Amino acid sequence: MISKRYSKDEIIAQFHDGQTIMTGGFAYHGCPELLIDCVLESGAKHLTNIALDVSASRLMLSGCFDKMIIAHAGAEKENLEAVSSGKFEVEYCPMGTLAERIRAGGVGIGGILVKVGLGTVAEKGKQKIEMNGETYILESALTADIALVKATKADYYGNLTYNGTNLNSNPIIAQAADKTIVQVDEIVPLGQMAPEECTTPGIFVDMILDTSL
Amino acid sequence: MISKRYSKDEIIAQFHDGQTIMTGGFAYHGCPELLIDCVLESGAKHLTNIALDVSASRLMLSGCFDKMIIAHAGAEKENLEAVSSGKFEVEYCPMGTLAERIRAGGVGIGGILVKVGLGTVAEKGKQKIEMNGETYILESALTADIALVKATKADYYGNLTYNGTNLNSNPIIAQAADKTIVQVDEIVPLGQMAPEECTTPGIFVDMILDTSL
Amino acid sequence: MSLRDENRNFIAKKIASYFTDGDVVNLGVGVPMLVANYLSKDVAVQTENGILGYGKVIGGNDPEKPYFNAAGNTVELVPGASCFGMCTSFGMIRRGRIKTTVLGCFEVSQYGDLANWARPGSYPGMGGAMDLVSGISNVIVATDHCTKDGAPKILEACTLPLTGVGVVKSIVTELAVFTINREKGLYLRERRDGVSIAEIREKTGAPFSVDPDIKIM
Amino acid sequence: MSLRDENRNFIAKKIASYFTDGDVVNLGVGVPMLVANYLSKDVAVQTENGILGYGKVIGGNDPEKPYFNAAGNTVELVPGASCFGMCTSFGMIRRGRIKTTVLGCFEVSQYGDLANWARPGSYPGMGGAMDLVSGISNVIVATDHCTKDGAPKILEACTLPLTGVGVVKSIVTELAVFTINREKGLYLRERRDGVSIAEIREKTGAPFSVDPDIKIM
Repeated sequence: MISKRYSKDEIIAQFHDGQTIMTGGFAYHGCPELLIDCVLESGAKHLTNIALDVSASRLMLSGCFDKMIIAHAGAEKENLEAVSSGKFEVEYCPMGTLAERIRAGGVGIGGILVKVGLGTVAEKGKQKIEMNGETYILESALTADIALVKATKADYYGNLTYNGTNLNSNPIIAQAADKTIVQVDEIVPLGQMAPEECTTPGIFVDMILDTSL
Repeated sequence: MISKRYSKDEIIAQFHDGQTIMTGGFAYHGCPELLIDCVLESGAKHLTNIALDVSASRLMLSGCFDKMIIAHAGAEKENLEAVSSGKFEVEYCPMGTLAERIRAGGVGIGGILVKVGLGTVAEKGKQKIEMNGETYILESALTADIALVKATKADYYGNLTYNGTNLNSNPIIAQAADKTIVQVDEIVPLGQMAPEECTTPGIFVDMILDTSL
Repeated sequence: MSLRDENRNFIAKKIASYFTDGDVVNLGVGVPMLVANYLSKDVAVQTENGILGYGKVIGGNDPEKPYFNAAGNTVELVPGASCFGMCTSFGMIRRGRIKTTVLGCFEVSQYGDLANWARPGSYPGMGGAMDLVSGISNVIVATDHCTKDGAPKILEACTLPLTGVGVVKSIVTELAVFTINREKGLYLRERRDGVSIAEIREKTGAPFSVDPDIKIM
Repeated sequence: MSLRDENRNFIAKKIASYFTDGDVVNLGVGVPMLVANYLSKDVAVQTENGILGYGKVIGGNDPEKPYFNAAGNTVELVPGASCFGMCTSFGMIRRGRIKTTVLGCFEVSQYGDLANWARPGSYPGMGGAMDLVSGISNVIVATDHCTKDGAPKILEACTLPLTGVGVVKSIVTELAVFTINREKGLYLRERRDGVSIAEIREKTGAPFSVDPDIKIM
């Protein structure tokens, strides 16, 4: 199996104006901070960010987003002011639905039917579907140009393992983009991860940041 | 956390005429054979079986099914004759779609949109949905009264781990029934499984077959 | 401890008394999170970011213990705890495997409508709240009876954007316990010792029936 | 080895030559499975029941090696292999992360329609075949050129229930290699040494264009 280790400069070169970028992490945990550095250093603008919350707040506050799709902006004053500033568009989605929309994108499903949000603003502008006498909201799948993922360990091929609640959105985001870039605590040679340990199979991963290159 | 270990007799008492029963396993691997024994011993009839294939062929051949929803009947002559016999109804579904319909049932999603099967018999009798200029088949979620699951290890609460391709449909089936019953190779006390090792969180599990009881 | 904090712990302790060993509960941020401090160790706490079975909130950010609750605080896991991603977590929520959630509110209506995620000038997003009230059958609201300005939070109808319609089953405040019937409205079950029904009526923005066998909280 | 088996191995070897290190391929049961024997070790084989990266087929059922392919045979994993459940497996298939699948057929039409799952009197179900042809862009059919009775399997239109419409990109038989354009139909790219174009026309149930630079397989 081929190796997917890349230098920081090679990763910086992936970012361009207008891309949609998914970022893993929740409440600043399991967040790919080194990859966020790469986006900032690339100077890319007019980006769309899809994430569970504003764990990528350094990007948000830098002004490189035109749009965010998130479930929650957290409790910090600075972040709340930013999402209320009108400087970029913010689309809110219930967190469980958002997670499933990202997952659907990653596994090639067009959309899902949910009851979450019926009777609230969350159903605004969305198709309603009747099935077996029940009413559902049709929620479309989400994909992205680039996914930025934080994992605990990767082998050269990009098989990934996560620990604890750092899992959060990382495994689903890892599947949902055309190009998946990961930051890990440890890179090991092929054969040093058990097949069952590979929460994200390496086929979903395109580039691993190797800070030694 | 409470213990969910039960004797074979207590498990046999769960089966009744007319139930829908999901069975894990694929190509006879990862198949809950001891729990299939329990169904046979219960004498329950007019059952519906949902499974990827006919790994539960002992049940099928016993005549206790009125209906099966499967993706494939395998290559064995005896099984092919049974599914062609007309003695029970057989509904075929593409395997990846079937797996996602079971998963959807297990996570409280009403249905999914897929392109798989467009232009084939797989779309027959199903709603077509237009979204963002694309046509999809609407596939409904599947749930069951009882799920029979084979795992490698369980703790007393029912956290489950699987190895290799014995995973197959077991983790999704474990989530999709009102009552989930599991057979494992090893039962360990609470605290002896790492939190990350619990592929199926114990909350989805209702009964663990403990052959020592 | 301030009177407000004392009241909030009183609410949390009251709600904790509802659970028995083997129960699983999801706790929202704020007052609900305090409930964890009063639960028996055999009640499992779920947090929607991916843990079933946490005990004490430790706080801080220990990289050796990568277990956080929805508020981002490090928590201690109990034996039998499991960790999982967001899809599995909200899966067990939507599927109804978790029977009870305790949530805070800005407003709650007499018929169980809940508004707890958006206020004028503060629009942080619904987070997981809509998923929780949609999937979990027993939604308990834990809240100060009135706002800081003394305005009632229990109303005939919510004025703020809704989290869910007719979803709240009971309300526990520092003054009273109500149950809610989606058609019939509020029913006063318990009152705080020394608090009159008249005082509760005065501080509640909606009519309610009173249990003839009303109890002291 | 029988002539039929020799031909099938010839087909498998030919198809194996299409892959370069780093490629990932899904192999169907039957002739396609033979391709595994001729692949470089840096081509990863995926099996839809949940492995990415298997090498040799060992056969049997060794409980210490719980790694099976879609035909239920024990396989040996290569370094870097991963195991996963069916949803992840078909997820990487539908999502297009796997670029190539090699499948058998009962019939294939000049425009790439595939029928490989149901025949009169034999209705085992479509298994994962519909998912594979829907999600994977490069569908190669590996097949005997004709049926055991000598009837063509490559036809103007399929007569059996379809697996997918216009999905096949190329066909490799013991006599010829065709590519398929969904609008223009069959294009003969290669012929077996010693096999004339006239013989191929005779054994093929649909018209085809011939590459002026036709090669020997």
